[in-house]
Amino acid sequence: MSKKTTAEADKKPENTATGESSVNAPINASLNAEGRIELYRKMVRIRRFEERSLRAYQAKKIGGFLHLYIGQEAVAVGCCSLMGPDDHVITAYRDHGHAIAVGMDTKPLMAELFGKVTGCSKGKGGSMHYFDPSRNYWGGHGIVGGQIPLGTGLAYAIKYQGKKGAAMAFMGDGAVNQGAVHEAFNLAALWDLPCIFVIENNRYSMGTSQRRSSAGTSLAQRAEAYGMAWATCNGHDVYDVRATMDRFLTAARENSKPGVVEIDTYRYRGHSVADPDKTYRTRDEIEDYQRTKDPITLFQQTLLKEGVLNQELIEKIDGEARAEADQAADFAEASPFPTPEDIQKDVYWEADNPEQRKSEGRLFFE
Amino acid sequence: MSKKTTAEADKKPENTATGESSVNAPINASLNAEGRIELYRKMVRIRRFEERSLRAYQAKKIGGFLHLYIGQEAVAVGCCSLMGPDDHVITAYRDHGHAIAVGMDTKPLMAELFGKVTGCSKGKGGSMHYFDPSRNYWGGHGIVGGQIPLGTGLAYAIKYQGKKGAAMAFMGDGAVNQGAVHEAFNLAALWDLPCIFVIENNRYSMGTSQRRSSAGTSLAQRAEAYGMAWATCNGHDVYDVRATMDRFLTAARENSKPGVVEIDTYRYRGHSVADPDKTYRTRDEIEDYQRTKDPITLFQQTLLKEGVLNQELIEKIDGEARAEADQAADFAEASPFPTPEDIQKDVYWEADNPEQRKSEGRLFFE
Amino acid sequence: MPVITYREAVRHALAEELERDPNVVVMGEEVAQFNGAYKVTEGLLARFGPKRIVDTPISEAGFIGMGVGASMLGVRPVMELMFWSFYSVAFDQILNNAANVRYMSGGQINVPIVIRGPANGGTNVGATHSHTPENVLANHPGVKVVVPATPYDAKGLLKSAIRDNDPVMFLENTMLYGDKGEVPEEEYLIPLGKADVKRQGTDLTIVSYGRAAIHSLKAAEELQSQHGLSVEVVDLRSIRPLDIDTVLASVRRTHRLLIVEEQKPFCSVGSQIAFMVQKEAFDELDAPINRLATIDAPAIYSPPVEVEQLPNPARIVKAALATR
Amino acid sequence: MPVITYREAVRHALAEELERDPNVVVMGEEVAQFNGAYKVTEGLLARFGPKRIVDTPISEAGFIGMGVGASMLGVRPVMELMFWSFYSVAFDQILNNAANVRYMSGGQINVPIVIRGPANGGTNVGATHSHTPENVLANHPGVKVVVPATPYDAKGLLKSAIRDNDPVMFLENTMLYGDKGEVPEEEYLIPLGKADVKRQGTDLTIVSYGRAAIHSLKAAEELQSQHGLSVEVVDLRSIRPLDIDTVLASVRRTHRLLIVEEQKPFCSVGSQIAFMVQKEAFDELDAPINRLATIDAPAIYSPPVEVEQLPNPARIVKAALATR
Ligand SMILES: Cc1ncc(C[n+]2csc(CCOP(=O)(O)OP(=O)(O)O)c2C)c(N)n1
Ligand SMILES: Cc1ncc(C[n+]2csc(CCOP(=O)(O)OP(=O)(O)O)c2C)c(N)n1
Ligand SMILES: [Mg+2]
Ligand SMILES: [Mg+2]
Repeated sequence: MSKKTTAEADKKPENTATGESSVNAPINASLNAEGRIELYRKMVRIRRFEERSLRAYQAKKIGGFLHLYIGQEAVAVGCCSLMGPDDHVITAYRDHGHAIAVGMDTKPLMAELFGKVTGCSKGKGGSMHYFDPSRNYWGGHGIVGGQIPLGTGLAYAIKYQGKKGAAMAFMGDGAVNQGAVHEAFNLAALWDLPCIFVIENNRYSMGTSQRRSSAGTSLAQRAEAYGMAWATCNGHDVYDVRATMDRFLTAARENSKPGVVEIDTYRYRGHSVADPDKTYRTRDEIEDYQRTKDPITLFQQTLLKEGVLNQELIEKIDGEARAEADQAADFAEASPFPTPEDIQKDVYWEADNPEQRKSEGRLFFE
Repeated sequence: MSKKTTAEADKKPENTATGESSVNAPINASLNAEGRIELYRKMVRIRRFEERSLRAYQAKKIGGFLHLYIGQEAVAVGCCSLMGPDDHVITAYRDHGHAIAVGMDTKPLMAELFGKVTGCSKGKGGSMHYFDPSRNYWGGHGIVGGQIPLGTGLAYAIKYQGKKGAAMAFMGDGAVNQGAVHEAFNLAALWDLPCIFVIENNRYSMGTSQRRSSAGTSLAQRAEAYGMAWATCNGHDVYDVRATMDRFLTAARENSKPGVVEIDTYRYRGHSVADPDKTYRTRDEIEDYQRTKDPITLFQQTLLKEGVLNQELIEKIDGEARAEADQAADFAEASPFPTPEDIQKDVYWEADNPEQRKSEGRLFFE
Repeated sequence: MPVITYREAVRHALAEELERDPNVVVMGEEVAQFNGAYKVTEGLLARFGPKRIVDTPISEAGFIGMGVGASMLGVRPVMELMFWSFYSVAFDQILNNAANVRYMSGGQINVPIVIRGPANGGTNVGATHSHTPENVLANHPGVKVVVPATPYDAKGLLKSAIRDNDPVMFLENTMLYGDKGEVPEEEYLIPLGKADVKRQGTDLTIVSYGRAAIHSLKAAEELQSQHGLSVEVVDLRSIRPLDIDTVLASVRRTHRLLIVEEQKPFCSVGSQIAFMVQKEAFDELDAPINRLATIDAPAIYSPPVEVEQLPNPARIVKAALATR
Repeated sequence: MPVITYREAVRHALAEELERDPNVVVMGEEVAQFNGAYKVTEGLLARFGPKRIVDTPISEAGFIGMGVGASMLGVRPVMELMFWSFYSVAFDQILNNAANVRYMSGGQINVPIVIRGPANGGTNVGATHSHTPENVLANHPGVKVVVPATPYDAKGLLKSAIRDNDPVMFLENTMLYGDKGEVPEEEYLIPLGKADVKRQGTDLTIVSYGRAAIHSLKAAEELQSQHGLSVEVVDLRSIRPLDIDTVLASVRRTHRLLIVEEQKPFCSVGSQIAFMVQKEAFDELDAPINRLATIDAPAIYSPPVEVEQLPNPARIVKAALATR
């Protein structure tokens, strides 16, 4: 619950606030029991989905990379729980959590991992490239930092169209050193675009700690160079994520103000399933996080204390989440693969809509 | 002489110091008369060279772009006057001033503009792409911001080879919004590379004022995000440029510390000779700068006051500079163009050194 | 019919589409207040205001990526690259994001963006400013690539490009901006992917596009008058989609093919055309397909030598005569 | 002769050159402490220390540009791109700076840098991670481009690349890292620009490189055993410089040519080879030159379908039989 806030006048990093106050932030105080349980349930569903996907990966049902979000659930769930109809989300390749958090069904998500035509990207994107524009979820992007200008463009469109919305553009701690990120920071600040750049600081970019990749002491503080507001918050505490993000979302929606929020979090698994996870951190460090900072355990304790949860409900939610994950895997397993004929679909709008095609000539080549 | 200094502890922009002290900075105080006159002479030589090149351009002797440095002379001369044997320079396309400042002969410089084989790049680079590695001058680069990683690499090599030197990487105020610049900032700060990033803030990138292109209030202050030292200085005052840069060069050479120095300056001419210069600033503004802040006039007055210059010497220096520029133009005019056969030279080291070639097969295609 | 410049033709296309569709936004460095580095957008700010005509900082990756993102939500950005050469810093946004997002989303997202600007040599600006990336762009499925040679084509193709729901890369030419041609008053569209036989002939087909097509037409005149050679000139106009049928039909008439292009030769558009023609009309060819490209080296600055590095009428005549 | 993997072959080349020349530095994301994303650089940090083996932040434009700058002063950086796909964010530094600096300086500056990493599909990582940019790179005069297919070639070519005074783009393949082959104990170099006839045959020439060459060898076996077709397989190994003479010599023997490549077809390396062969050996060809490339779309994720999108032995057999 370390928290560093910022106002126009106060831009030095601080580690002072305890964050206990986030429980009482209006955005949290106003939540009814079902709302609180829903936050908890989403986190559990994400975790069970990912654990199931890991087993499927180990069973060779899934190809390519699998970047698990386990440990970071409170970030996506906290942020996306605040979304209104004109709020939009974009993220990097570690994108399963956000997909579930915005409300995507887990069946097409699992099917996508299996490379099936019933997947959320028809088996074309894979784990790194989930999409659901109908839920304002614009991916799932593989090039580190490459999604950040796109997110800025979502904000540009929101403003251009006169909507009261905001774009949340998620990235990792390693991504802040990509040039495109800085260009986007400058654009958003220069033009007051309603974009919130969310840095999910899980302390490592693959095997590289923040200290070895990023000069300076704070990542969010880079916002100052552009005169943007910034804050850090505790990503193990879904209330704190919500309290902090709510302030920024409000500033974005109401006054079209951009901001940078750095959320401290941690991933328990290797960078991807392929990461042997032996060279850059200790087992102790991981276990310490799991023991003392697990976002699901912590929130479970909070809700137990609040009297919102009880043991029975906890088990029910967990059982349902496990069953849902299994059903997703069954669905994925039972679904067909795309065919080679599908390879050249979804490339050009015009090729997919031949009756509306206006151009002529060959679009594809051998 | 507005000056904003920085130390590790003090990173807020300040507009306090008057800079009068720069006269007395040891690096200036220790200059003898000839040293001072040499600074003056270099500035005059740059200006006359460029005025002459402008006439040649108008006479259609020069193709492409011609980005004149007139008004900014104190920056290149001040910075480059501090160079020791292991200091290196790289800059953008507005590169004539730096070339003369590092000591390049004006004949090959003018010949390069004329596209002649006697040019400093054999007529291959043109105005934007001057080079002279023998004088530690690594160009002359056309892509805005693209030279900055290269400059960081010069610093990397200096450090790798254990030399006590520094790289100065020059850029304009518009260039700071290029991603590659930020990536280079982070690398230099992270690894303590002896690189000084010099922002020549002439207030406009083409027709765009700093306010319209760069969020935040200070360009140099962007260094803070990376924990780098920074300062601004008065680019109309060659002493101030030297005093400020000397501190940074010393920190770079002695402690391998990078830094960002923003130098306030102004260009009198359009962005390039092709710029009609009518949409973004007033004649008044230009004339005001010429009247009150011309770096040559100001330094002339200083040296007159110091008793180092007198009217006769001023005229002599000016006459010599004009004659030199004319001779350079004559030399350029008299020199031959490259031939079409030269087009494919200087592409590959191996093709130019066939007796040492180790690879086989075709290197060029039709 | 009114005679206007290529520059005006592009400007008129922009203005008409800005007028027609409120989602169209023109964006780029110096396009608004400065009236465009090459004055293509002159007057648009005054007419359409700062919401529609937007100056950007020098951040091509940032603002092009931003345009791609905005286009996903239905804005239709027409982005100016001051030179196409500067795509070098925006490559990822163009060729990973604009080109791939539709595919990776299984067809859920459209990216109706146009990226336009000049892509050519001949202005003595050296190796960093003289790229002709149509081959590199068109190599990437997901984008369309258009290279107009005349005012008429520029206007009709740009209007189609702006209405297109796929990302279109529109490559103009600073050396052509001042060229004049007839352009009708009334609205017209030219479909992408339709080649134009700009000159008919029987002895040799020259396939070309962009300024090289203009040079080819000049060369064809000389080949006719000086050498009695009847040359057909096919202007591709669009690289992807590609109207290979018009090329093949011409080759079936002339049985000889010379490709003329302002590209570096290795893996150029011409090499692709050559592959396709020999594959699909092998027996029609009476001679090897010949190609005239830019001399293979970075762009030289020296003005008189750059002329020789590029295709020009004299070089084309020589190459045509050598296409035995 | 010892049998080692492609991965080890690359590593040995790096280690030997690090040992030989103190100016050689290995740099990239996760190359040091993590031992390399694909373990190519495993053990190098322990052996050579952090001055020679350097982990970088995720800033490809920054660190590759830095390497180019350092190389101008005589450092010899060997930069790892974790995937060649990430050249998309470093394009300007590679193809404006590394490729052009020598030229624009009139030959005063050398850029002895190597940029290496895997460039391939087949690992189900989708459109953003599956680029094969050898055509785009080789289109730019000033750089050299090498694509080794075997452990032996990878080692000998990488050692040559590191000693080369021009910038060399070295494209490996994650699907080959585990492949084994004989590699001599004693030092050897393979010159860039020398193709290798990996299989002799009389009926058809397959020109290929990289993993597609390995597939072509498999296909050739099947074509021999199942169809009685004697196929010669020429592995280019180097795209620029290009050993077109070996290709032409083979075509002069077989009179039929199939090009197999893991590229998107439009303006691929294969199109360039096709152009050159038809130009220089027109009368030797008994059939049109055929080409088998990756099916023209962004890389699909779906594992079993990606196999079909890429060249594979079955597709090659079919294409060979169709090269009538
Ligand atoms: C431009 C680019 N460079 C490198 C990579 C390879 N890569 C994928 S994820 C990653 C680490 C990113 O770390 P971070 O931003 O902290 O996100 P996290 O994985 O921790 O969520 C790297 C280096 C990439 N995908 N894109
Ligand atoms: C990547 C890139 N984008 C755009 C340009 C075109 N351009 C050349 S100079 C310039 C303005 C640069 O301004 P600044 O950095 O302030 O330098 P100054 O010209 O004032 O010296 C622009 C936009 C370019 N050369 N490179
Ligand atoms: Mg991370
Ligand atoms: Mg400027």
